[in-house]
Amino acid sequence: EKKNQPAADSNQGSNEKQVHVAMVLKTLSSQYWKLVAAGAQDAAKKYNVKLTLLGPNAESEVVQQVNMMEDALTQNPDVLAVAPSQPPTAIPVFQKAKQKNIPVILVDTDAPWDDKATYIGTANKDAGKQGGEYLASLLQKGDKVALLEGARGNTAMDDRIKGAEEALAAAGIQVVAKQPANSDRALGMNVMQNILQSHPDIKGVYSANDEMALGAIRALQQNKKNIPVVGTDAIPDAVKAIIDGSMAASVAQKPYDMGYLAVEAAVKLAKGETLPKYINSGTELITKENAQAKLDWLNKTLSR
Amino acid sequence: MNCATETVPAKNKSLFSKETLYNLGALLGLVLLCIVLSILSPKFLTLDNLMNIAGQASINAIIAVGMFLAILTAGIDLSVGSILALSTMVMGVLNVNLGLNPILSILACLTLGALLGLTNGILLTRLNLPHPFISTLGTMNMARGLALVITGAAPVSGFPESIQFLGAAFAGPIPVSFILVAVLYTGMYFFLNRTTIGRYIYAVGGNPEASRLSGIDVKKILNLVYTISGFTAALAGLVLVGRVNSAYPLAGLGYELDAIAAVIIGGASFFGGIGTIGGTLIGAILIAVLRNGLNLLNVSADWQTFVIGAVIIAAVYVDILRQRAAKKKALS
Amino acid sequence: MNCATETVPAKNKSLFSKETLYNLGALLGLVLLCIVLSILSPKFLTLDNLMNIAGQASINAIIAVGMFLAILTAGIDLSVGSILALSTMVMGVLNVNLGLNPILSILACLTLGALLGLTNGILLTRLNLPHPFISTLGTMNMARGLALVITGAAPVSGFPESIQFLGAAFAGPIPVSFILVAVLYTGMYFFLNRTTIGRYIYAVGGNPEASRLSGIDVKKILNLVYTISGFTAALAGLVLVGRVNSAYPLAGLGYELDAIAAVIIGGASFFGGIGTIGGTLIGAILIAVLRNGLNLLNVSADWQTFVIGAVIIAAVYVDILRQRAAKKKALS
Amino acid sequence: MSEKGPLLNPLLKLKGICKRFPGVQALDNVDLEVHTGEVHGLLGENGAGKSTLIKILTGAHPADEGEMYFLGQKVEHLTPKKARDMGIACIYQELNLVPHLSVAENIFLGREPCVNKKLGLIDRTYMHQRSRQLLQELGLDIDPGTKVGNLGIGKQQMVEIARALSVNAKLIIMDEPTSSLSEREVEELLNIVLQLKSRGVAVIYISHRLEEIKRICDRITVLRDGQKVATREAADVSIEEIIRLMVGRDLSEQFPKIQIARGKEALAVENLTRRGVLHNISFKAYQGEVLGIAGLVGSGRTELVRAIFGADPVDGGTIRVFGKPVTIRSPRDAINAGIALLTEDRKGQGLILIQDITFNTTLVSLGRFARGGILNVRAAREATGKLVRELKVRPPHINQVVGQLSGGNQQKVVIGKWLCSRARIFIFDEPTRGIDVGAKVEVYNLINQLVSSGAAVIMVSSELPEVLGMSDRILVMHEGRITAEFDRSEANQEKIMHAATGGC
Ligand SMILES: Nc1ncnc2c1ncn2[C@@H]1O[C@H](COP(=O)(O)OP(=O)(O)OP(=O)(O)O)[C@@H](O)[C@H]1O
Ligand SMILES: Nc1ncnc2c1ncn2[C@@H]1O[C@H](COP(=O)(O)OP(=O)(O)OP(=O)(O)O)[C@@H](O)[C@H]1O
Ligand SMILES: O[C@@H]1[C@H](O)[C@H](O)CO[C@H]1O
Ligand SMILES: [Mg+2]
Ligand SMILES: [Mg+2]
Repeated sequence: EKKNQPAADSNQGSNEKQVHVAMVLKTLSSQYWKLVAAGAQDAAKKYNVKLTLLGPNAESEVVQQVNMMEDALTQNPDVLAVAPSQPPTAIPVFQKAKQKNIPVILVDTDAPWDDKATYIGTANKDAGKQGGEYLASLLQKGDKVALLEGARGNTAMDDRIKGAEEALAAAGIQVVAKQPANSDRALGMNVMQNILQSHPDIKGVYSANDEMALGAIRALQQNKKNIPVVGTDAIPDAVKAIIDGSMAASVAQKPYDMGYLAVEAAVKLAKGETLPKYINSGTELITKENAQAKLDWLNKTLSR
Repeated sequence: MNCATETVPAKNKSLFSKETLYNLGALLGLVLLCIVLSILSPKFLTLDNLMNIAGQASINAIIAVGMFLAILTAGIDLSVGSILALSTMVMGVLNVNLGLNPILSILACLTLGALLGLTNGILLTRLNLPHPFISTLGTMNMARGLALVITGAAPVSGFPESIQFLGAAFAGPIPVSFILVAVLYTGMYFFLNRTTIGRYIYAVGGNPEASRLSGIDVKKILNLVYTISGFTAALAGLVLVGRVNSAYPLAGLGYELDAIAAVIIGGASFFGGIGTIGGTLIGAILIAVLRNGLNLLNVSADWQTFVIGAVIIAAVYVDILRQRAAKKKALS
Repeated sequence: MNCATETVPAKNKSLFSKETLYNLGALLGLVLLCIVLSILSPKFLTLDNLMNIAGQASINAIIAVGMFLAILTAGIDLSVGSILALSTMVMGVLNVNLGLNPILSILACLTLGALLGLTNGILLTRLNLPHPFISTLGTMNMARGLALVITGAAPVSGFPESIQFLGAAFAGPIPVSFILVAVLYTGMYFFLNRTTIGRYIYAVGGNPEASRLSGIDVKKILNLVYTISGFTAALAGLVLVGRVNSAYPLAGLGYELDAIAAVIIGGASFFGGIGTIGGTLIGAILIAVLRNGLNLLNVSADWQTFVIGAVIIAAVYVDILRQRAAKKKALS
Repeated sequence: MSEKGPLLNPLLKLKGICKRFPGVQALDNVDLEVHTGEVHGLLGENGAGKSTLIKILTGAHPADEGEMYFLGQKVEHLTPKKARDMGIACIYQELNLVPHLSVAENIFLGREPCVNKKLGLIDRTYMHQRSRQLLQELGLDIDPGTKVGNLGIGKQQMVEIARALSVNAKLIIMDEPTSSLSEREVEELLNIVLQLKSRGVAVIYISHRLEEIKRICDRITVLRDGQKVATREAADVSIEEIIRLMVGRDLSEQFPKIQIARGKEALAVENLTRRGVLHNISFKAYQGEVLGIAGLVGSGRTELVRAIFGADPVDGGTIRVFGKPVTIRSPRDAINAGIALLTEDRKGQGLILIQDITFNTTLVSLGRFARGGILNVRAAREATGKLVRELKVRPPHINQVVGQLSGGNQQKVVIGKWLCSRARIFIFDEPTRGIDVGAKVEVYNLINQLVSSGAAVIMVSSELPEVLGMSDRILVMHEGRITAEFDRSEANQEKIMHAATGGC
């Protein structure tokens, strides 16, 4: 997991003045974001960085997030790292940061701002492609599938859906239904139940995040339908589902690495180094083969 | 006098239609909606789909029972969604993580829900907070916070059959959750209309001061009302856990609005004392039917939001028109 | 008769402390909170941070003006968040996508907001929907749906200085948005206490029937109230757009709760007729201070949710205690 | 009066007015003529249609049929505003004030004086001056800034009156204005009515107090079951005749007092104290006795009975019921001790207006109609049916919504509620407020039944004739103290008034 840490820096960090990194995420109230936080905290320990972690209680709290960035800036950190819920809304604060000469790192979700120090995260469209391709590989040309979107305006998830659509189209697979389930399990189940009414003949499902995928799987099981469901994020419950065979696969992002790399990058910036505009934290397709290993690692990382 | 006596039967009727037949208005709206949908989508009237609706309506329907009581006493309970989340999360931790026996875990879940409800009641009756809106807004946040804290936002899953039963099992084609709804509402109907406590709840809603001066312990009644509301929220939580075989800390987010909508569409008044439990059930079903129908018609999510708003207003308006008509009839 | 006169002043006093000093209660809560925070965090009392709070409070404070009027007339407006979203999205499309002149775009935004508010009023006064809760719940969904539809959920950004002014500009250290708040509240205070229409709003809230019999056009007043509420929502939208230099369809989600909380913490009553605009402002500031403080203290998000709930209750409870004390004093 | 009255054409003319409410023909083809400078009495039993007629000619309710002429002009699509602008002012039967607004604001509600009409800037100083003036004309010294909600019901009524006077109206309607006033205030009001008359203002005066009617009215019109029975010159009709017209039959005597041997002590109050309101109040009430409590508005009578009943907290004092000391902290305690309180404000404190008669009559004693908390609805309905017949509630439907009953019938329902509970000590606060003569006698007979069945009755009343007519013993209160006690034989108006004013 952490193979891509440059060992060189590790011993130096300590003897300089402590670097202060303020990190504002979309929310801290979900496992995905706890993993980002965990990565950041580990890196902070390693490089003796003062880390301020903030995030509203839901990804929909856009202005709350903006307020948190402001509140973070009042503490004059050396670097600001942000995962913007609505990318454009963050830019005015980024400008403020720039005036204060505080470099800005984007995490998990990119924003249209040229002065960013770097964006560290998944190439969401590719992630969607990856999921779509795998789903296609399990189906025949002409089969019908359904897509589950995230909450409206969640650009990261929208990109994944786009990617998946392309991959599926390329494989000659038909998308007959596309509904958002707002990353909510219960809603995912309802939506899938209803989709099954109008399209009893679907052969597969791709979901932009695992919560919805797991809900969809309940609806399928209830209808005694055993068709492949591919999700995104590989959260523990999803990985368990992959192990017990009820879920086909999940495109894992690497939230832990995002957090870790972000702090690492912050330390470099503090030293005046410059960074590439985009650092791909990479993805990993989780299937039956590698699921157990992933689960063990997740449990280890999340259990503290 | 004779002009009065002649029309007496008419009066009783018009009177009833105002009081007990309130729900008929919502019913009318529901029927209209169903007709439209069954014309637009052949899938709508299939047994299979109707059972889906039954299942999907049940969670909101169960929460709406408590919400109805709160609104009947001129109050409100914003904390239902959070209570649902916290009590199911606790059950999850007890049962899945700590291996507590399922039945005990279920009891813990329901008891916790009731206690959280009682807390709302006490904040209202002992601290005399001005309106339950404020106290339940407070507990709404507190309970949500705790639900997130206890597992650090991690969902809990892998519940035994026994716990999933209410939400996942079927009796023939009928979801057990809907049978639960039927039982719950029948019981409530009886409780509200045939028991002293039920009457007292209506009385307190209609005029708290007069109730107090008639010897009713208003505070006790209000505590009871909010305790029930917390209990039904937890009960709905059990169903949700059964449906998705997991408890998660953000469960029930925003459910209060759906429940309130069900109660109001069902003809209850925010000023207390008026409304019927039957109307609330119809309101809950109407909302579920609407969501289901729009999905069947594959209406884009954005337009769905719009249509739901429009139908909520339409459904209530139909009721107004019906009442006007009833009045006219009573007069002529 | 002098027997009677003696009692009047005494009553009078206790009365004042009950009516106009209502907000003092919230004020007390606010002061306590500030003291605690400035002890816990050195950053809190810095000019820089106080100005942050001023900016962060402004959006909710502006929305709360309309919400206060709605609640003052024993109503509510759930649609403020959606109105904010729709009117700013329309402005965005007009200005950014279609290149309409900024001033006209702003006017369009505010007019649309007012019209949407008027719609709420008309639903209430002409269709006679039972309670604004239901009509505004409907428009809340309808407006949100439209806000999503017009750009297919895409946000709009890149507004000119002139449009960003209200939300982004500063007068010295003071955010323009807060100056706007100051002006708005002063104007409202004057309007509500010194003009006939203002008093009619209180009258309609206190006793609609008596108002009607006194020749007040109750429906006109209610239409006005909801129009203002729509207008202030759109105005808050302008500030939000300025703050984040973009309009997005999910903007304002759940803002109604914050606004209602501000109004109730400020001492208004859900049953209408009681409350002061000053109290509402204090309520809005209190909420902003709380959120800001918790961020400065780096409280974990999950616990923040919990604490916010607890403080909302505490703030109101402090007021209750103060009133009790005041009453005791008035009696002895 | 008689020579000018009918000759010149009337100020107000109603022709064939009909109004129907669901199930009730409230008004059935009613004609009415009122002349300038005339005080026109409008009488009728509870539910006869008086208030409905009033509401029609102030535009509060639309009429179903009929025509209205004012100053010879046909009036159509009348609204409250229009009526007021034409010069019609009204004091409605149920208070129509905004509790959270000040006295001055209530007096001028809807027609505030402005310093700047366009901006609608209120001229507060003028408003307060004028209000103080108006109130003083009524012999009241209330600060115009006081919130109306903090005034006792009596003072609120006076504010209503001040409001009606403040419009220089051609026609002033008073629907039972004196029902919640004390003797003194009634005097003030009657004088004012006569002043108005001399100024050529017409007054429609509704009251169930016939001696008032006889004193001030020039002509009277009597309604029965929504129909006009007669219009007469007041001078030409005796009270007995008026009663016959109203009730449709003869009424034996107004105060059918019966004498019963005083039984043993039922209620003993000692040193009851409530800071600022009640001071060391001590008295006893006995079985078979009617104990009257007289006093001016604000003298603390209501506060006293509320305190006894556990409705308000007390700061000291002890209470014995049938010799046993009891601690009463809540109305429930009082009810369990066998005490019943009929509050003076029946709408606000006595009834659940949106519920039906059965619901209200059985509320206190619901336990009696239930086994293990489960209601026997049939039993409740039968008991209510019996009460409704005994009390002659009109219309006699046990599932009638109480809010739609006329004032008097509402009071009968409240009485029914307490008859249903098995109380032994009945405290009536203004028991006949707003009740017609016929019904009053019924209430008095009920009181007689109660005492002869061994119950004790305490009757707070602002109607001295009633107190004198029905009480065996009379307590007089002034500023929260009992200032005198009279036996039936020794009591009279003068003595009571003197004690009630505490000599001031
Ligand atoms: N809003 C209403 N809805 C239905 N019925 C009503 C309504 N208002 C009055 N009524 C009925 O109309 C009839 C006349 O009522 P009204 O109040 O005019 O009587 P009243 O003569 O004023 O009696 P009281 O002397 O008790 O005031 C009564 O039977 C009453 O029940
Ligand atoms: N709800 C209330 N709030 C404030 N003051 C009140 C209230 N009710 C009564 N008062 C005041 O308390 C004093 C005693 O009122 P109370 O009603 O006991 O007098 P009363 O002798 O019963 O006369 P009446 O009941 O006819 O007004 C009066 O000054 C009255 O104005
Ligand atoms: O962008 C984030 C993450 O990528 C993860 O999918 C959780 O939800 C989305 O909003
Ligand atoms: Mg009347
Ligand atoms: Mg009294």
